[in-house]
This record gives sequence, structure tokens and C-alpha cells, in this order.
Amino acid sequence: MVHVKITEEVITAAALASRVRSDADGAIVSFEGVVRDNNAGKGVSYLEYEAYAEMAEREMAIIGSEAMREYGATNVAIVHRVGRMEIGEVSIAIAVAAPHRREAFAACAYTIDAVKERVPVWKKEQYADGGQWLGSQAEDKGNPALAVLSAEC
Amino acid sequence: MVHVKITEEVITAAALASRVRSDADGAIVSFEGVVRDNNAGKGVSYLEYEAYAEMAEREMAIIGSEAMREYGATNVAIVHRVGRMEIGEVSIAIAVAAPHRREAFAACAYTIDAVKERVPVWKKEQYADGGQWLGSQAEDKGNPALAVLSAEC
Amino acid sequence: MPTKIEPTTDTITIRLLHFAMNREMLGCAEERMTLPAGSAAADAWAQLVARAPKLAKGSRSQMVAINSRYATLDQPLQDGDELAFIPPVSGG
Amino acid sequence: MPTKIEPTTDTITIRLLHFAMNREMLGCAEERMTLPAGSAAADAWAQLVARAPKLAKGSRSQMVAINSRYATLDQPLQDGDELAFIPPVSGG
Repeated sequence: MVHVKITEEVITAAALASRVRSDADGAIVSFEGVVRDNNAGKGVSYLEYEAYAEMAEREMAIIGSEAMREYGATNVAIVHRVGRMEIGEVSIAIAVAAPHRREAFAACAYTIDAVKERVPVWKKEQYADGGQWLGSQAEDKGNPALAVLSAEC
Repeated sequence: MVHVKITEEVITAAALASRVRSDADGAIVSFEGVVRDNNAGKGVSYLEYEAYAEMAEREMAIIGSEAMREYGATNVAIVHRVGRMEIGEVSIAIAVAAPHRREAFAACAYTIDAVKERVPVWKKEQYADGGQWLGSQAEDKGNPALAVLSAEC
Repeated sequence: MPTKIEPTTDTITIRLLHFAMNREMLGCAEERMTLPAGSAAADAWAQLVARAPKLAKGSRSQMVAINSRYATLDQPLQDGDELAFIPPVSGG
Repeated sequence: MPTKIEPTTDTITIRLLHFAMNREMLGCAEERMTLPAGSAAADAWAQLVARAPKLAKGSRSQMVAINSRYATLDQPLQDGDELAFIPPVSGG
């Protein structure tokens, strides 16, 4: 079973743990991504997250299925919060159950890695002196065809 | 900071997550060991855990310090429950906070591995037809000197 | 500005969603766009860049989603499709 | 049965804790044991095995703890020490 959700409500991994466990599971591994007070040393006041909700839920469901099929998880739950979040608030919570701990750790680590790589969610860091979308400084890696196109405009 | 406890009360990782987080942390990874309904296919009715409590707490504190020093965790909490536990109940809960997720995952996995290896806690599986202490079937790996000694008796 | 294309049987109308920095540069989260039949995501992007030249800087790092699924730039669009350009993601 | 040693200045008395299968085989969780001064954990183990021969099977897999710390078999015991033999652990 995969449970996914994009929500504006407060989230916790605790609320997911009971959802994922079955009687054959011996291990539950949870991940919470939390708003930090700095990024590479620069002070952060708060964050704003935005999502393409429908697609994000679809992608998270695919990732959860992969975690089950490829890493042996029994069940996976992934919830991502959107909107404004203060320091210490949880932006993403993941819980994974599996018969044994190695599978649960591997599946949970895979899940957060895959979410960060391809789920359409964006984070804007707010500083004392302004804000910035993260990822906007990412190295080019995308669509060369678009670069050509835009050069024509 | 390391928080450790051996307790007869119900435990959850959720109760530990807020203890370990600091404002510079972006990741909390939690582990819950849960009583399974089988071991290698043999049906388990319930478990009984026993601990050398004082020493177990001391060893867990050492392990937590190692997780901080060697894996970059900010704070670690480890609680182990003792007594009778039913299927689905949590026998051990660990929460680890760190600035980034890779440190948190590595430190949490290290912690449960080390606990299983050297914290003086014992588990007795109860089946429909009796009980058995786990580890009693473990391969010899300990003190050859004792073997010689006992051969003399 | 590109010539406005009137809807006919030779055109398609799609729904475009804009997110994050794209949304801010374009000044809206959602719009309809009419394109010649047979147009692909690349054609829609060209129109957006013409309107908001600052988008061009991010051209090479956009991904494309059609109807909530990752897609390719050259996949022909159908009338009624939901198209979104996905700037580098930063969730988690 | 080993000869009972009367406490004198040439003896030490330790507290012995028994856990899990050891506890079940010995029939108690805790006892005091008096040993000649200079005795080590190995000497206490020999006494326990003499009393409960079934313990012998696990001899090679016991660890030793003195005053809640892992120790070696040959470390001399002091009067008042708390000694525990640690059968293979299975926590978590």
C-alpha cells in the first residue's frame, strides 16, 4: 500500500507510522524533513513551498511503488506540506514498514532521494533581505532543444 | 545530546523526535523495532524482553555518542522497552537529528546495528508450543578461555 | 508579441500551469493558450519566452509535464491537454 | 559442589547478576558469591557451571561485565564488584 498526500496542514511522521505497519513487519523507518535556520550558513527566516499537487501526488505514488518493488518495503506513506513553514516545522514526512530493518532503511532513503529528484515541489527561502527559489541556481541539465528554441526568440 | 532509557512503558519514536531536533537540523530519521508475528516463518505469539538496565543505558549512551561523533548526528535518543510485548508493539525506538539527511540515515542505521550487537537486552519468543531465548542458537564467537574452563568442570 | 491565433478546427487550446519562478516571471499561475494543431510543448515555451524573456535563462533546465506526467518537448499536444513546465524541483 | 569459602580478609564477595537463559538455568536473578582474593570472572563462571552444568554449552558465547562495563575474563575482581555474564544479546 502506498499513501501519498500534498497538504497545507501540519504533518508528522508519527501519524504515518501506524498506517504503514502490518503484522509481518519488524521495522518502521521514518524521515522528517525540517525547516532549518540556515542554508550553507546563510540565515533563513522561513520557507514557502509550492507544488503541482496532482502531479506531485502521482509521482510520489510511483516512487512509493518503486520502494516496495525494488527495496522490499511492505507499505510506504509520503506526505508533503505546502505553504509557509517556520523553522522547525516539518515539510515532508515519510514512513516505511518492512519485515527487516535493512529493507526499511534502504526504502526510506530511496524514497526521499527520489522525491527530491523528481516530485514537482519548489521551495522558496526567505531571508531577512529577500527570497529565492531553490533550484533556480541548479546547473543546466535539462532540455537542449529548449535552449535552441529560446535562442530563436 | 544523547537521551537513553530502558522502560516498561509503551514507547514511540514520535515522542523522541521533538527531543532531538535543533534549529540547525534539517532531517530527523527514526527507527521503530516492532514485534512481528513470525520469525523465519515460525508463528510468534508474543515476546518478552529482559535487560541489564543499568548497563544497557550506559551502552546506549556510548552508542549515541559514537553516532554523533562518527556520523555527524546532532542529537540521538534511544529507548528500549522491556517486559511482555504483543504483535505490533514497539520494542525499541530511536530518533536521530542531523543537519542533512545522509548523516541522519547513517547515524540511525549505525545506532540500531550497534544496539543489536552489544546492548545487554534479551528477547524470548513465545510460540503456541513454548518459548525460546533468541541468541541462544548464535554461533560461538566469544571467549575461548571460558570454553577451556568449563571443560575442566 | 506573437500573432494571436483564433480557435478553429486547425487549432488546439491547452491549459498551461506555471509554478515557482516561472509563475513569478509570468505573473500568473494558469492560462489558456491556443496553438496550431500539431504544436508541441516546445512551441508553447517559445510563446512564453517571447512574452517573458527572463524565462530564457532557465530554458535548458525545464522539464515538461503533459496531463500530470513527465513528457518530452516534441510530443504533440492535444486539444484540452494540461501542460506545465517544471523548473528544477526543490521539494523535501 | 565446590567447597564453600568463608569470608576472610583473603576473600572477596561480589554481586552476581544472571540474565535470560542464564537466569533460567541458574534459577535466580541475583546472588552473592565469595571467592578467594585475586579471583577473576572466569573463576566465578567455573563455580556457576559446576552448579548448573547446562551453562557449559554457552561458555564460549558469554561476554563479561564488571560494574556495568564490558570487561575481560581475567580481570581481577574487587570486593563489592557487580559481575554479570552476558549471553548473546538479542535486543532491538
